[in-house]
Amino acid sequence: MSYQSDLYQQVILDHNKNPRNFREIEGHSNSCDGYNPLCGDKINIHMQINESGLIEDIAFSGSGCAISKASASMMTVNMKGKTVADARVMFEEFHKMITGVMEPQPGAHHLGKLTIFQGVREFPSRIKCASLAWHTLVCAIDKTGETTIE
Amino acid sequence: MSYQSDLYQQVILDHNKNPRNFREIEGHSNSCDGYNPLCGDKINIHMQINESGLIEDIAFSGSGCAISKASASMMTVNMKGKTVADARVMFEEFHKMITGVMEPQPGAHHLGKLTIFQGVREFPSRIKCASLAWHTLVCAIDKTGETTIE
Amino acid sequence: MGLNKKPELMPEIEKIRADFPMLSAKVGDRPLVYLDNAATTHKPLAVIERIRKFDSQQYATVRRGSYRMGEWATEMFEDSRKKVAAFINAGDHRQIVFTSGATMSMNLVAHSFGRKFIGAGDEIIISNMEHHANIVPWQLLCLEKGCVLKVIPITDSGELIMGEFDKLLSPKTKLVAITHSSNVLGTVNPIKEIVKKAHAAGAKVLVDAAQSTPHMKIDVKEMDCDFLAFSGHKMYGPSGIGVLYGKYEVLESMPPFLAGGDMINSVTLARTTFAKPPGRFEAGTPPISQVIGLGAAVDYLSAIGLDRISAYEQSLLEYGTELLGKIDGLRIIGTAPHKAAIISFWLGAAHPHDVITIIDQDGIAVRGGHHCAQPVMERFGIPATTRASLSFYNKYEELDQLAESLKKVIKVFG
Amino acid sequence: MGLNKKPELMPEIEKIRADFPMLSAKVGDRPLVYLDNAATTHKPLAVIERIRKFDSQQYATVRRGSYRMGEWATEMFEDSRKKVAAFINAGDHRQIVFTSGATMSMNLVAHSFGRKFIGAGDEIIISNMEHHANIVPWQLLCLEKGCVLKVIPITDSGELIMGEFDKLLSPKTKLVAITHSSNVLGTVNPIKEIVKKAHAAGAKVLVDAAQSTPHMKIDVKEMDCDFLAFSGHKMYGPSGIGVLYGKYEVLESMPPFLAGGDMINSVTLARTTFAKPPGRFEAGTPPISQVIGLGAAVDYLSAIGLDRISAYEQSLLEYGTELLGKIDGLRIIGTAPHKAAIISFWLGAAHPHDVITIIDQDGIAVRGGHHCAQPVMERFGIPATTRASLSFYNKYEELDQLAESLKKVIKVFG
Ligand SMILES: Cc1ncc(COP(=O)(O)O)c(C=O)c1O
Ligand SMILES: Cc1ncc(COP(=O)(O)O)c(C=O)c1O
Repeated sequence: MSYQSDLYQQVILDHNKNPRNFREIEGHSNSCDGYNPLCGDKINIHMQINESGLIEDIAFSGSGCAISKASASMMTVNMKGKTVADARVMFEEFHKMITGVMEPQPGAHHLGKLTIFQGVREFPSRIKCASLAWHTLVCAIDKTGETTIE
Repeated sequence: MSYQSDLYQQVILDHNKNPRNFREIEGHSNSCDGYNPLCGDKINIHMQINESGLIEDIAFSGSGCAISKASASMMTVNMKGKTVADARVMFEEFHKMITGVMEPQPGAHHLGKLTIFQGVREFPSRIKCASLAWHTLVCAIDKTGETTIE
Repeated sequence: MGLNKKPELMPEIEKIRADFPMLSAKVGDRPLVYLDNAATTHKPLAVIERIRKFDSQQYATVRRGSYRMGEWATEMFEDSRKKVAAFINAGDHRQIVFTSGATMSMNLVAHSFGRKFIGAGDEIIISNMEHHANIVPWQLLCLEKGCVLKVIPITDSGELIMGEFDKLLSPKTKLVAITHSSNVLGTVNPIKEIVKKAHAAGAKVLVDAAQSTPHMKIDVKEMDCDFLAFSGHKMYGPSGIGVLYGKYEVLESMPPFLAGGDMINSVTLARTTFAKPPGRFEAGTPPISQVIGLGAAVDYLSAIGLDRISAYEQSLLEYGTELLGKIDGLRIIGTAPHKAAIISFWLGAAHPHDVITIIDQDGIAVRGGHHCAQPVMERFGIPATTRASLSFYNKYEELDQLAESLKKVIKVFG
Repeated sequence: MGLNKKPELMPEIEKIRADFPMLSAKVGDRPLVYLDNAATTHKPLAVIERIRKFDSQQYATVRRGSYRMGEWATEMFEDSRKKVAAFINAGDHRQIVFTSGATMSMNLVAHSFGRKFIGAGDEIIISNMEHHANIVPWQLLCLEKGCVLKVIPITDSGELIMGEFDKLLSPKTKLVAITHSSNVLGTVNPIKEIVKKAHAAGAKVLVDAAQSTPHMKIDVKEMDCDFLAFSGHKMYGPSGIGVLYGKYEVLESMPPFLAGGDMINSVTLARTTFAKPPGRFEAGTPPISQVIGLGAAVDYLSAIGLDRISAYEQSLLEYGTELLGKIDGLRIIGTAPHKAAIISFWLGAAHPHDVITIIDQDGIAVRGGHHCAQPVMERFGIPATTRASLSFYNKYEELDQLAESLKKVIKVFG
C-alpha cells in the first residue's frame, strides 16, 4: 500500500487542483448541502434534472480535502447526461467499491474511470471523503436539501 | 488487634443489649436527630438543660449498631449532671481519642470509663458509629435540630 | 432439597478462580472470601490484560478520523460496541450508548427523554424495590416538571404486586422504570409482562439491569423494553464504564443531554446541530480503555456461557439459603421464587454493621447497610440488612465459611 | 533565536521516553512519532501498572464503610483526591469533584450552577477560542433559560481582545467560562486578570484547564477562579476520569446534578436529602480504578516537575515554530506570545486531511480537522488546520521528521 500509487494518483491530484463543474447553477431544479462533521468538509451539489429524469447539468461547490474534491469533480463529469436511475446504480456501485464490498472487475459495473478511487478502501478514514459527494448527489435527487454522513 | 478485646468488650455489649436512658423526654429543652447516611443509623437525643447550663436529664432513641448504641448509652450516663461546657470538652476529648489523635492516658482527660471506646480507632469504618451520639449531643446543645455525619 | 453441593455445574471452578487475581488476595492473614458481588465484581486477567495491552501498545483517541493508530483504536472501540450489542441481543449496535455507569445511563434518560416527554400531571411508575439510582432521578424530574411518581408495592416475599401495577397504569403513565433484579432482595421481575402492559398503556419502559447483566442471559428484543441500563464494573469489566441501550427510534427522538465534542455535527457561536445516536449522547472523549475492557469482559462471560453461570449461581443460592436458614434468629429478606443469587438477612441479635466487622476478621467480605435502597428497608421495617451476593466464581465452601463465621457473631451477641 | 536544540532542558529524555510503552509502538514499519498530545496523551508505566495492581490486588468498591478491603480502597481513592488537590494547589480536598472528563465537569456546572443561578436576560461570557465542550453546554442552557451568550473576540495572532472583554462585562454577567489554554491556537489566557475583573462585576469564573494541567503549574488559589475543569487522559492519566474543582462555598450552594447512590443522605419514596460536596456531585459508583490511576499520573508529573516540563516544551515550541515557519506556504495559526506547545498550521496546497494521511505513512501522528473548535476555524477563515501538539516526551528530532514529511506533502501537491 502506498499513498501515492493507491490514493493520490495523478488524475485525482489533477481534479483536486482543477476541479471540473466547480460552480453553481442558477435556477437549478435540485440541490443539497452535504456535510462530513468529522473533518468539516462541505459539498454543495446543484443539478438540473428534466421531466424525463435526465441530468442535464450538475455542478458542485464547497470545501474539502483532495479526495472529496476530486471525487465530486469526477462524479459531476460522469453524471452529466445520465438518468437519475443510472445515478442511483452508480452510487451503489461506487459505495460498494470504496468500502471493499465489490471488486471493480472491468465490465461488471458502470463506474468507468471512477475505479481510480478503489485505493480508498485501504484508508478507512478517507472513505467518507470519497463518498461525501455521492451521498450529496442522492440527497439532491431526493430533494432532501441537507445530508450529513456520520 | 482482635474485635473481641478491642471493640466488642463486655461493657459495650451490655450497653448495647440494655441501653441506659433509652427513652424520650417529654417537654425537653433541647433535642437533635443525628444521621449516619453510610449505614443508615439514626440517633435522637433529648435533653433537659437548665438556665445555668446544667444537663438535668438526657436520653436517646433510634436505631443503630452495637457501637453507636453503646456509645449513646454510655454518653448519656456520663452527661447527666454535667454542664454544657463540660460536655463540649468531653466531646473534643472523645473525638480525639477515637480518631487516634489523643492517647487516653489516665488523668489527662475527663473521659473516665469512656476510654473503653479507644479500640474503635483500629476500625476506621466504625469511628462514625462511636461518634454519632456525640455529634448529635453537640447539635442538641446548639439547638440545631438535625445533623448528619458524612 | 437439602444441603446439596453440585460442583459438577461448574467443574472448572478452580480454573475460573485462577482467572481472577483478586480471589487470591488476603485480608490480614486470611484468604479473601468475596461475597459482595452485587456491589462490584472482580476482573478476570483477560480484562486486566486487555486494558494494559491497549494502554501500552494500542492507545489513541477515537472517532476523529485521523492517522492509522487512531483508526485502529476506533475500530476496537466500535468492536466493543458490537460485542455489547450482541451480548444483550440488541441487533443494531447504534442502539448502544456508552456512559460512565448505570447511574449515568438512567440520568441520561431522565434528563433527555424525561425532560422532553414527561410533563406536569404525567406519571412515572417505579417499584418499592428500586436502587436509589432508579428513584432519585425521577424524584428530581418530578420536582422540576410536576410529574407524579407512582410506586408498585411488593409482597412480604419481595415480589411486585402485579395487580397493583395494573391499577397504577393509565394513559397518564409515560414511563415505567423498573429493576430487572433487585440488589437487596434478589427478586427477578417479570419484565416481559411489564413491558407488554406498559406499551399497551402507551408508556415506555426503562429496565435497570445493573444486577442482571452479570448473572443471566439478557435479550432486549424478547423483553421489548425501550431502555436498558447497566454498569461494566458489576459484570467483571472495568469501573468507569456503563451502557444505555435504547431502541433506535426512541434514541432518535431524544435531545442531547451532555454537550461537548463529538456529539455535534456543526457548531457556530450562534447555532449547533447534533449528531445521530449513539454519538449524540456521547459528548467528549469517551472512556476509551474502559470500553475496550468491557468488550473483553463480554467475551469472557460469553465463553463461559450465561446459562451455565445462571445454573451454577442458582445452585449456590439454594445451598446458601438452606444453610443460612438453619441459623437461629436469622431472617432472610427476599424470598421470591424467582431470584438471583443474593441473600439478604437480618440477624436478630446483631446489627449488620457489627456483623460485617466481625466476619471481616475471617476474611469474609459482605455488605451491611441499606444498599442504596432505603425504601426496601422501610418496607421490611428494618434499618439495614447484611447481604451476601454471589458470583459464578464463588464456591459452596465459601458459604460454609460464612455460616461458621455468622455463628461466631451470634456467640458474641448471644 | 534560531534553530536551537536545548536537550539540556530535559537531559533524561530517553529515560522518560522509556517510561511510556506507547512511544516504542510502530505504525506499519515506522516508529510512531506522536504529536497529537492535545487530543490525548500516553500513559507512563507508573500509571498503567498502578491500575493493574489496583485491579488485581486491591480492588473493592469505595465509600460504603464496610470490610477492610473496601476501607483500604476508599483510603487510596481519597488519597488520590488529596493528590489532585495538591497538584492544583486547591487546599481543601473536598473541593475536588471526580467526573468522567472535562466535558462532564463543564456540563455539571452548566446543569447545576447554571440552571440554578442563571436566568432569562443574564449573560454568560465565553471566548472565540473555546472548545465545543465550553460552548455547547452554554448554548443549551441559554436556549432553555433565555440567557445570552457573549463572545470575547480574538486578534489575528489568537489573543483575547481584553478591551472587548471589559465592555462585555456587566452586572448581567453571571459566568465567564474561558479556556486557560486553547487546544488549537495554544494561546494561554490571562486568567488572573479575567477572574479579578469578573469578580468585580459579580460574575463567577469557570476555567477550562483541559489543555493546561498537563503543561504548566496550576494554582487555583492564585487564579482565584470559582471552577476549574480538566481530564485525566490529557495529563498522562487514564481515560474515563475528569475533575471539577470548585470553591467549597460555591459547590455548597449548588443543587445536585446526577442522582443516584452515594450523593444522598436519605431517600424515602417521598423525599430525599443530599450529601455535602463533593459527594453530592458524585452519584453512583465512581470510576474507581481511574481515580487511583490519576493519582499515579499526578505523582509522575510532580516528580519531573511542571516547571521543567514547561521550560522544555517551550523550547520545543520555539524550535518547531522556527522550523515549520521556514516551509513554503505554511501559515501558522496562533502566534500569541504566551502560548503552550501547540503548532496549528494551514498548508496552502494541501488540505489537513490529506496532510495527515500522507505523513501518517511516515509514522507521524498529528491531528487534522476543526479540533472541536469550529468557531476558531471560522475566525481564521479556514475549514480546518493541521495541528502538532507537543509533550515533554517529544524530541527535537521528531519535529525534524515532521518538517521532512511535510515537504513530501508539498511535493505531492506542488
Ligand atoms: C439495581 C442497581 N441499579 C443501579 C445501580 C447503580 O450502578 P452504578 O453505581 O454502577 O452506577 C446499582 C449498583 O449500585 C444497582 O444495584
Ligand atoms: C480545551 C479543551 N476543553 C475541553 C476538552 C474536552 O475534554 P474531554 O474530551 O476529555 O472531556 C478538550 C479536549 O478535547 C479541550 O482541548
